[in-house]
Amino acid sequence: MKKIINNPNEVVQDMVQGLVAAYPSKLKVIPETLVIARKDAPVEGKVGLVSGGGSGHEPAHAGYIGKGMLDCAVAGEVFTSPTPDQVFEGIKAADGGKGVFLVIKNYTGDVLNFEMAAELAEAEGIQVEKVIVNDDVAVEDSSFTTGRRGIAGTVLVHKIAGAMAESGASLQEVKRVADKVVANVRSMGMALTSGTVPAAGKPSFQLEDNEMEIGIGIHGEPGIERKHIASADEIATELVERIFTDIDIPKGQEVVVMINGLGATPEMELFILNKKVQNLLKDKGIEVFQTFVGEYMTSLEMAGCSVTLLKVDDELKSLLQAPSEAPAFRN
Amino acid sequence: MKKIINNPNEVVQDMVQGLVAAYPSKLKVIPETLVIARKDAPVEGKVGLVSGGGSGHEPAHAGYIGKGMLDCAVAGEVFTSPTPDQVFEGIKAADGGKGVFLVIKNYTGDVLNFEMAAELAEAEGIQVEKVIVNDDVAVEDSSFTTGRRGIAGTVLVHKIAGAMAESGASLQEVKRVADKVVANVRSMGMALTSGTVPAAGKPSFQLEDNEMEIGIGIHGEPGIERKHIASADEIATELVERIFTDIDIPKGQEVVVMINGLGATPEMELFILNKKVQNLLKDKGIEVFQTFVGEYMTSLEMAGCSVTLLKVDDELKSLLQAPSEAPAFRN
Amino acid sequence: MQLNVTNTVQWMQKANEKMQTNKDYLTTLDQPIGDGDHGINMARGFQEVASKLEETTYTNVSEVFKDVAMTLMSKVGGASGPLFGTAFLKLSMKLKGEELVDQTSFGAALNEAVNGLKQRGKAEEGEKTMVDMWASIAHYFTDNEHSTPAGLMESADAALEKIKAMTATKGRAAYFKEKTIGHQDPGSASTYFIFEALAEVWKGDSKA
Amino acid sequence: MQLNVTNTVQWMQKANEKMQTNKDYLTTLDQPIGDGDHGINMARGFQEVASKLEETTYTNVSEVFKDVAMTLMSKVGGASGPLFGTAFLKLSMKLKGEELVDQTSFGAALNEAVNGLKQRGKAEEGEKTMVDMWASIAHYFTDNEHSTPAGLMESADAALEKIKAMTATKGRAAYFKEKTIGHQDPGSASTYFIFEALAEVWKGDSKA
Ligand SMILES: Nc1ncnc2c1ncn2[C@@H]1O[C@H](COP(=O)(O)OP(=O)(O)O)[C@@H](O)[C@H]1O
Ligand SMILES: Nc1ncnc2c1ncn2[C@@H]1O[C@H](COP(=O)(O)OP(=O)(O)O)[C@@H](O)[C@H]1O
Ligand SMILES: [Mg+2]
Ligand SMILES: [Mg+2]
Ligand SMILES: [Mg+2]
Ligand SMILES: [Mg+2]
Repeated sequence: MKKIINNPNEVVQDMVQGLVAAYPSKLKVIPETLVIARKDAPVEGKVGLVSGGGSGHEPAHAGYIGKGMLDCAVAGEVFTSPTPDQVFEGIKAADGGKGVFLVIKNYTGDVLNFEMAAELAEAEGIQVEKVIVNDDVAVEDSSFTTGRRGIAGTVLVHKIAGAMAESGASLQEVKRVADKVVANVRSMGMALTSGTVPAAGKPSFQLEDNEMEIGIGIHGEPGIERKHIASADEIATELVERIFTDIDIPKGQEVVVMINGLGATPEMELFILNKKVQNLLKDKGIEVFQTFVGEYMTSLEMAGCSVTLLKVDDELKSLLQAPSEAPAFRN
Repeated sequence: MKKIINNPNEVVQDMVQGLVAAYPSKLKVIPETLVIARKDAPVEGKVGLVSGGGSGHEPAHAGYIGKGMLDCAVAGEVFTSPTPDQVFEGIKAADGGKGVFLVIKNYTGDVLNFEMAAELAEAEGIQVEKVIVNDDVAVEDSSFTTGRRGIAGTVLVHKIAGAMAESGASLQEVKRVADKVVANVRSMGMALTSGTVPAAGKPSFQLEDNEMEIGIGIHGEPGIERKHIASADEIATELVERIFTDIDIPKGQEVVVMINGLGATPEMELFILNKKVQNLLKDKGIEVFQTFVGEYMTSLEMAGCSVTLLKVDDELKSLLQAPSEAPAFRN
Repeated sequence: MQLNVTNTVQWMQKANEKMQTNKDYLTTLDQPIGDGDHGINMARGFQEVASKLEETTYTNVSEVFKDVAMTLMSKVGGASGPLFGTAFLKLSMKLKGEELVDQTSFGAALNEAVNGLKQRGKAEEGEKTMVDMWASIAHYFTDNEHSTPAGLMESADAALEKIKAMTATKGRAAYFKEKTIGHQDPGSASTYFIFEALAEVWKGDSKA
Repeated sequence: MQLNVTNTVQWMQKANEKMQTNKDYLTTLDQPIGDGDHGINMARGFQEVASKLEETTYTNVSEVFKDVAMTLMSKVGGASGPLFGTAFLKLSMKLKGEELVDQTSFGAALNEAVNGLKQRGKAEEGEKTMVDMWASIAHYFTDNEHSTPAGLMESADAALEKIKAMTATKGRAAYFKEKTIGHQDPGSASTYFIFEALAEVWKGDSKA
């Protein structure tokens, strides 16, 4: 394992301190927690937005804190959901009296811990609502199983729900648009190499030199198929077609595109992929409203990428374009 | 070599097209070139700012195009300076009648090609000035040799010269502030692994599993010392101390800090490094005006980082904080 | 069997030792069909449990389990944190007020723990999760009139074999579907170590 | 020796073949003491030269070198693009108006090329760059009354050995300082291949 770290068991603490030290005028850490909050949190009279999850997905989640996006992000250990008490601290720090909205990615651990935190908060009289993001079409959405995972689409939920909350909307209104995003966003990823959890010290899985895996999750969860590495155009086609199999995107529909790097993949490759994605969408008669290319939801130093498509209407478009001051999402 | 690409010899063309397709309202490509320009270039009555160099450093250089930063970026082949005719196209595309300013990193290839382009432009009556960025303290600054290299500090030159140009300043004024940045900016990098040039197909160099190299360049140029991998705190200390050996930064001086990832290093590690860098500066009585943490000047999928310090005065501070609409540098 | 404050604390300390010893093993189990953090999570959590019990004086078993529950809940994270937390919280609640815990009470408390796990995890038996191991342990104490350390381990070993052959349909392992067959469920393995610790303390404790 | 349009074009086509064959070799030379692109750069540039010469009809040698220069300048990039471009441009300028190029003219033109290189690259002889190889070639043609293909190669081989032993103080290799001793300079090696191509064409050409 080659990493720029100190003690592998203290990477999250070190990171949180280094993060707040980078943006001291924008962020603060809630003392004795791994909860990072807007410097001015709680914002009175605004619905508080709380997200979080395991660490190792940077800039998710703390990079999305700022006016127009999140109020708090709760950082768990690497790839491990934060605990209910920590999430509860985040809820309290975000609570400006108008209720708190939780953005949860659909993993058993995240759901359990955030739900328990919500119960603790409600017991203290804080109104809590939530959305469970499940954009990853690599996983079957069956009621008998855990269901689709939450991946890069989560960032668009942060943005849109955040803009809604910033506008002074009610908790129900925030939930309504968050649900709308979740209903309309789908993603699909692929990996060329695995990342290494610092405390584990070795790669989470191994791919051969000529192998890739389609449909991988952001914690190294397996995908649909492990196969011979293909060209960027073929990869783009496979990821986009998988999304179209899952969700109906009619001709003329406007979409937002996110080409997300998983950690080690250079931006050059993301742009090469984007070229083909845009051409595929054009061929299908889909209108691209806005494109995001970069590292939004990573998996440590995994090489690979994901493609996210979000169907947008006028409301989502205007919320998407509302200002954001989060370090990792400026527009 | 595991990469998301099509033909290894066409990665730059593919990338340029994918980049402009991502930001069609902000960027355009000058037909039949690898020159990317602001959608509204040339901006009448504004000094045009042109940068560029080999590809593989994304988001440098095209990511810094936008109101408040560059007018054009010229993309060479991977790690290979663009040719004079291409740079000349960039100069023409940026020329709004008030002269064109070139930001050149100090590599023989870049200097030669940009200087020949400047001669071509001057022959056509376009006024050209330039700055040669040489912030990398890993290299001795001797008049008998090639001198220090230009690395991540270049991004701060783009920002500050760009803000000056946007304010309507003259070519000489733009040159003055660019020279001021170059005189006050120093960087030092280190690597854990090498990147792979697509057309070469194999890593540029090999480091053992327990080795790192201090003082590495952004094209895999060698550093000062290859040694056993150290902790983040030790790495931070070595990089910062090397900078302090090269440039005098008195107690009470305000600086801008840039913690730059070289490609494969997760943001988590950059923040861990930043924690120590901030503490070291505090111990020295240096005031940090602003910190940037992220991937600003990469080297394909190299794992590693660089630290940049820029001594700022009131003029540089206000230019730094002026708005920028470049995709890769928002403030 | 009989649980009192002393041997319950011993049990938990022994469980911690096992988590530290088997940290890498549990992580290895979690790599092919999970995300490779289970050993790290459990070792971190039980280390904290051990410290907490070390520095606290207890007057009954229920209180011990309550602290175990709260510590696991706040230190483990992931799926297993709230689940183990819930299980021990249910033990604590069911055993409230009991001076000495006998086999009948313990069996009843384990049944409560299993119910709590099922509810929290929205899981049933047979889904290849820690529910299966907890359920088999509960069955052992409720179905056998005279429980013994050796009997407990025999039944736990058998459960481990059965679980290994299952297909996961809950938790992160569910993404691997049929590929989980033949792989051990990490949460069941850590549960096994917890009860192996009980068996060892119980065997060495004349009063138990 | 005597250069005319036909054998000059043949020379350049042969040089292209050598760049393609030695692409990986040149890149390998550029990896330990550079950035590993020299073979890629030269192969790309000479491929374009070959296409350009293929599709154009020339009336004199100077014009051929001019197109070679402009093509290398606009297709190679890096340090070597403007440098080879400059060298061939100087050959073209010096040979302007000459129908047939004899050894004396060619030697004088090579001297101009060396001066152009030195000026462009701000380099002197002995700095382990292509200047050293070009200078040694120029010396060969100016210092020997009767140049022969074999003699040219003998002197080029000797130059290669000398350059290999030098310490680089210009270009990207200068960062490696003393570590460059014993490594071949990629730009000198590609220059060698260019003149090896000349020697081969010359040997096979009764009129040359
Ligand atoms: N829905 C569930 N119900 C019961 N147990 C579960 C459930 N999901 C996961 N588990 C248990 O949790 C274990 C995984 O724990 P751990 O690796 O610490 O968490 P995570 O999966 O979040 O990384 C699994 O081996 C399984 O025994
Ligand atoms: N200042 C210079 N003067 C003359 N030749 C130089 C100079 N700098 C570099 N070279 C030549 O250029 C070669 C490197 O070319 P190339 O690898 O294509 O460019 P780059 O170094 O930009 O990657 C060197 O081997 C050397 O012969
Ligand atoms: Mg986990
Ligand atoms: Mg180069
Ligand atoms: Mg796990
Ligand atoms: Mg080179």
